[in-house]
Amino acid sequence: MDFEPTYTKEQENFRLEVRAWLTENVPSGIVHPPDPIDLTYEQYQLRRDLGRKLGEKGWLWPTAPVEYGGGGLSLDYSVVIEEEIDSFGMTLPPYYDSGGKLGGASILVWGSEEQKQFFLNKIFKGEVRTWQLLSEPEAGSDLANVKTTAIRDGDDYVINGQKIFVGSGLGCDYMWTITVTDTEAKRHENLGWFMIPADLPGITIQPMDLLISGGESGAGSGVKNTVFFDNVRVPAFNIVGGENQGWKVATTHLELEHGTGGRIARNWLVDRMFDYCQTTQYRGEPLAKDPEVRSKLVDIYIDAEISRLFNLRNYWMRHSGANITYEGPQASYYRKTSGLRQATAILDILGPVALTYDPELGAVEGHVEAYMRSALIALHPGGTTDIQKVIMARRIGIGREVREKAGALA
Amino acid sequence: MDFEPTYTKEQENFRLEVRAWLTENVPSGIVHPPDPIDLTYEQYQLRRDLGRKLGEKGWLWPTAPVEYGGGGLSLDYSVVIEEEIDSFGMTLPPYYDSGGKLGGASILVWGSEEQKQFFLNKIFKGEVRTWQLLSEPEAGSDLANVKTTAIRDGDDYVINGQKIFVGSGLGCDYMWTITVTDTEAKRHENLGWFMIPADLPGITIQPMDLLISGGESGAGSGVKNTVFFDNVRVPAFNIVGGENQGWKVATTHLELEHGTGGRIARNWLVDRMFDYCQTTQYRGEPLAKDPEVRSKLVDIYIDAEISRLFNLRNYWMRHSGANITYEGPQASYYRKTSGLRQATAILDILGPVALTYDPELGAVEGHVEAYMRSALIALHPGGTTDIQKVIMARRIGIGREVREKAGALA
Amino acid sequence: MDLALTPEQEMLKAAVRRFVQQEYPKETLLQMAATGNSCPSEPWSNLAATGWLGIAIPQDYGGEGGSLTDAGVLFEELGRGPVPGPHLSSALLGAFTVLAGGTEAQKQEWLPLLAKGERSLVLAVTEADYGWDAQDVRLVAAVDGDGYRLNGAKSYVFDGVSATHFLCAVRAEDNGHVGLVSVPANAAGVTVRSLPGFSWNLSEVKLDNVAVEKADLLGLSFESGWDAFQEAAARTTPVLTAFQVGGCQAVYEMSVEYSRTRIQFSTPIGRFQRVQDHVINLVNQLDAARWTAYEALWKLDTDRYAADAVHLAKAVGSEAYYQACNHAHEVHAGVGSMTEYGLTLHTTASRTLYHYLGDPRYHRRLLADALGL
Amino acid sequence: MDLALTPEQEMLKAAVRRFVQQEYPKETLLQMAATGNSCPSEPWSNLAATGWLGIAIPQDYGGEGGSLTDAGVLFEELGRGPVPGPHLSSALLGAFTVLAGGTEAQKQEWLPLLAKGERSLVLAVTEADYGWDAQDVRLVAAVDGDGYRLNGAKSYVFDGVSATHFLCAVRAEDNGHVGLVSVPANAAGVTVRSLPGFSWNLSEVKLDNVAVEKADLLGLSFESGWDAFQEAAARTTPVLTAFQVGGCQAVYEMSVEYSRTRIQFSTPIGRFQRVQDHVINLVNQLDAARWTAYEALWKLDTDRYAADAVHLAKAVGSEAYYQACNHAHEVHAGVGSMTEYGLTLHTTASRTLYHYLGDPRYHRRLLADALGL
Repeated sequence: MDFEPTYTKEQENFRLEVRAWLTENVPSGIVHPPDPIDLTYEQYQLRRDLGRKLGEKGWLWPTAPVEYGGGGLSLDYSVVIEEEIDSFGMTLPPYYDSGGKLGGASILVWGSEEQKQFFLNKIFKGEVRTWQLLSEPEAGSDLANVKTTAIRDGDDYVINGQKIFVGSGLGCDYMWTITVTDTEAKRHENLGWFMIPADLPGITIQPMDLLISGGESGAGSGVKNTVFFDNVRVPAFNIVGGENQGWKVATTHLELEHGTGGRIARNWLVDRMFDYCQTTQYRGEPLAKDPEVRSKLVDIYIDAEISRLFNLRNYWMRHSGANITYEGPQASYYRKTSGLRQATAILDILGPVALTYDPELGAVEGHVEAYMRSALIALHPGGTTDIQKVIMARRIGIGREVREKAGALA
Repeated sequence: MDFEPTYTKEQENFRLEVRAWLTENVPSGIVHPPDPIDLTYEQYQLRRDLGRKLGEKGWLWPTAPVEYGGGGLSLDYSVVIEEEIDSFGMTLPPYYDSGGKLGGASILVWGSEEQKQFFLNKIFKGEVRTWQLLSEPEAGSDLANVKTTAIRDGDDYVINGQKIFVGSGLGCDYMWTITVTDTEAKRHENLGWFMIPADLPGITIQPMDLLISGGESGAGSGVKNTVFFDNVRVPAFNIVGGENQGWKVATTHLELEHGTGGRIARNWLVDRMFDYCQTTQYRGEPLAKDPEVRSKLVDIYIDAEISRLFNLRNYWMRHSGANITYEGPQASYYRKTSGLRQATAILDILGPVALTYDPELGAVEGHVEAYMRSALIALHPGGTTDIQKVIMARRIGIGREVREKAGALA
Repeated sequence: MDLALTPEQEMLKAAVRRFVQQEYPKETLLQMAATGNSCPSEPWSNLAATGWLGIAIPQDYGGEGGSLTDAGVLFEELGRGPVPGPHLSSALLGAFTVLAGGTEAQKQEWLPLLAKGERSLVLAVTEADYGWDAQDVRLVAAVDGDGYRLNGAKSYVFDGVSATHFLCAVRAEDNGHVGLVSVPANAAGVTVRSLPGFSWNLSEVKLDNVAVEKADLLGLSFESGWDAFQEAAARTTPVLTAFQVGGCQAVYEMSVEYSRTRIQFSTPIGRFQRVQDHVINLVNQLDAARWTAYEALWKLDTDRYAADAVHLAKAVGSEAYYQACNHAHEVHAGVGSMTEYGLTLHTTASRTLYHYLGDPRYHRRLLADALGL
Repeated sequence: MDLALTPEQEMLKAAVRRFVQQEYPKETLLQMAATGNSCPSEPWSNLAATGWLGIAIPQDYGGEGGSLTDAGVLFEELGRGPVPGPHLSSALLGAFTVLAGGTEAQKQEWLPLLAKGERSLVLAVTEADYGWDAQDVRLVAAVDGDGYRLNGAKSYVFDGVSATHFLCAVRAEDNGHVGLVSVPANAAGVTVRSLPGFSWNLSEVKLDNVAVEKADLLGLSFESGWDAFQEAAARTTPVLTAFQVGGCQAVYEMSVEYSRTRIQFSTPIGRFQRVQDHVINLVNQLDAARWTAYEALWKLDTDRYAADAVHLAKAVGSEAYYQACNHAHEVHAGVGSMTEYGLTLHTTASRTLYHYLGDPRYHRRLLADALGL
């Protein structure tokens, strides 16, 4: 076994190249605020510019196929890039791009050659930012219950309906969305996915008022929106996987959303909490020396380590083509539930200090306060903890007659 | 509100009378061994004698109706008796009598006048010890799935089948058992309850080999048995509630088994653990002074207090005729799950000391070792933790269309 | 033994519930949360007019002279809102402190006004180094002529924004003793700012060379104030836990209702055992908080030894309200995160009340002491 | 990065699994548990004959010279039994201790015999005041001519009954230093008794004026033994957690199988979400134990800093095996409590291994130290 990528001389040189390039190209002032709801337009543009530059070099989607604008790099090279970008406190892409991550992967599996050429290049080169549109008032955990319709009309589809918990702040270029393509057909045989230009007439975006958006990565994606479709005409070219084939496509989409992608990023919050407790004096000694605090920091650390190992395992399984079953939702379930346990431990350690982002009193530049909200709300997006367990049980083979297969991944 | 029985002068005098009587009539050597599997025949006989004496005075079943051999006492008087017997480390009755407790209560509700006269007097006077017989290999959580049959043949029923997890050591006089009385009728309309003399020909009792019997009260009931019925002829007089009326009767039986009876007894294990940790030196200071041990003892205490209050509430609700819904299974669920949490805390506090009843090394005369086993196995008898939650949900009104009613209690 | 409320308490309970539904509907509470302005306000004036604020203040001092259990019934219903203060912080904790340590003149001056809600006297104890022990008090009181000069800051002051006066825990510059001094919120050198974030009515109070007179000191001796606060806190804490019980009750009813009416996979989600388990965990927290709270109130009302019960109640109640909200969010998923739905009002309140008058860690420690461990 | 086993390790895994199924079927394990006699026995002789016991002992000393990960693979499969010792306690911990602190002569004498299972050398460290630190060692070694006289008792000695020799932690009467001395189980004054109860192969070893020679002291100096034990324990601990992983794996497979085949309410119980959740909790424990264990083994095999990983692995592994058995009992309900079913073999083993070489409390404390807290 080997729990670390082993780097060849070439890869080590590559790391130096990446680090040098990032040092040169990551502008100051790009750093992520505690709650991305505060991400400024300028910061967002800096991140998009960086994305385009990474895209040119094939470093934005390192393992994606070259013919569609990806980097075509091997796992170990892509790990180098992710580690280096991570050390700058960022991810790939350096901005919220749910539709690119999940829509791109879905198109790789289910799109036509023309669609791959047309959409994937834009995505993998960082030319566009894409949101995914799934939930509706009547379709939360039950995604197949979506009511938004896309009805064929000549060479177009006409889309009507409402999507909620969509995207982030500051708009997008494309919308990756699931709709009903046949109002008569039965459940799971009536759906279709579309990649929709965000600037089509009839699309309205309205920010939602939430405790926090609760994306899984720390403080989440910032703003979430309600998106209304009012007779939006979309060319038939934009339907991916075909009319009424949407559920098939969804399995790929959901597989990734349910954590099978895996991650190798470190948990910055744990490092920050350790640092805070070691440097903050309480009653004349470092907070971390209090036996109860020590014990709770160990709780936090153990949960973070287990979560890291689950994500590392999934990352390896995905890229080594191992047979994945329950591991995706397991990592997602563990990340969600341990995140809330960690938030509780932090609340016990810090007291109300954890509840404010007041510059004088708040901890870790307000990251802790944002985490108190996001760790709770992050239980739901991308499949609630209950849904993760539903899928785990099916994959383990105790939920149904036949053991469920994982969704296809490219 | 008043969380304690308020005693009149008469009741205080009554307490003195009870205490004096017990001091005189509780023989030495009667004390409960850690695991009742070690209860000797002599100890059992001492307990039966005490039971009969209590029965004569109407103190064995203090609140049961006088006309059927009970004490006919009010709640506050019965509490006095329970508190006093509890202070002698015993319960009412002072021996395992599941069929008396649950069968008796069921007969009070569903028995004919003749049956009440015949059976209840024996039970309430302590003349007989009765076991309940419910589980079968195919009927664990799903009690309605019992396969044991009782087929009418002239003035008798002929019983065939097998019951498991039955009773205790040292035999019984009666068996309170549920059977199929109509092999054709559909589920819940095919059952009947019998009060069966244990000495009828065709009954075989075979001890089971278990980790421990896991009755809910501390170290449980000792031995559990498999009971085989081979063409056992029972007079029709012994069927309670009528042919195919068994499920109706079961609701009363299960209501009590699911904790609605309530309790006022203190948790002796907590007292013993506190005492042990305060008197046992570890590395030169009392074990209880270790910060982690202190914290775990507080965990144990809090769980015990919540369990005490749930049982106290149920005891009051039952005797004040309040409208009981989910409270019974809630107390049972909490008692079971907190019991296992407490066992884990004890294992953390004591280490392997908790795992042996070796006279030189074991803690609290082996009570702790027995508790390590019983706290785990006690999750299942009387309805598993899962079943308790099934019933809670129905009673809360989220499991089904209509909110389920609690079983009838006298 | 009788665990039922008295007929009078049942009537009070029903009256308060009607009042809260009428005066503090969800829209009002959301708007108060958004603006941070809950007092003065019309609903607040109407609440004060009921006389309920003085429920536990002796009749001799203009209160209703009710029991702590009566107060528990009142505040459980206010907790269902959750109705913002300054009620518990002033008319209970403030008044009990004056009652326990104030001079007769101070009682005569303060208690009737606090009972009527015409003044609010909010304890300002904790500072940047959050803690409820005397050793955590650093705010300096320097002797200055016949009075004192106060310099320092009080952080995480609950209901600070709506206070007319503060009762500040101060440390004497000369001998280091700790006492309580009353300071008008509008006194020169006092600045109050609300703390932004996932908190409920928390603020910081800065005192920059604030002049107070000897008469503003609570009680006759400098030290009498702190002991009075300790006694008042012990009596207020289980009423606070009753407020938390009301919060648990509200989110429990929300969750039962939602699980009965929300349809997914063509069935009410309450049919799914996992959803049921969230509700069951919630009701177990609710009932644990309820019975520990009311037993503590009963022990105090009947002058029994209550230290263990009080610490047990707050340790359990804080945990219960916090976890009850988490379970409710599991039941509601995305819908629960929408501000307009109202659940987050409780989620936010539960976080702040988790610590107010001591968090579970603090009370578990004191519980161990009370148990002789 | 490659988290797969090597082809050789896969072959070993398969071979050991076949061996355990053949030599240690449930009936054999139940009977060994009932009698407490697992060694000497025919299955044990056959296990010794495979040479696997010496898997991690250098080839120069008659072992296979495998990696700790190889040992992990072997012991994970033995853990599925769970196969009783003295394997890990002697051929790993005992051998590693001799390897780390023994003289060349002692290595030559002991290691080949331990590798072949012809002797078993079991560490006897803990006493009535259970603890794994040097300060907990009280057994007195008094100088007596050229040797020592040992007086005292060792409690909770794992695999004590099946040991041919003990390596006892002793405290020098004169200077209080702690060292290790080997004592034959049949030496005059040594009495071994098995401890009854909910424990797996735990025994007490009493030493009544037992005479040992200087040569029986491990290493050249009196102190060298204890450091050797520390080093050996660090290398053995993650292999022990791999054994716990095997136990988790076995009860997981039992539980999946039972939930698929047990019919209640006319459906396999695995259809009920609550039963599913027990299985899911179980597999989460299993995988947490698995990956923390193998990462620690990998760090040791590649000479990385491993203290944090080792303590993490044992804290997680002990908790995992303990809880995995609890979850399995929830799935099986009454059936799981029947001895003949076999689940209780694991339940019992999980309790004893929870503490062996340090329980979660102990390793969490050391983890905090390793993390610089």
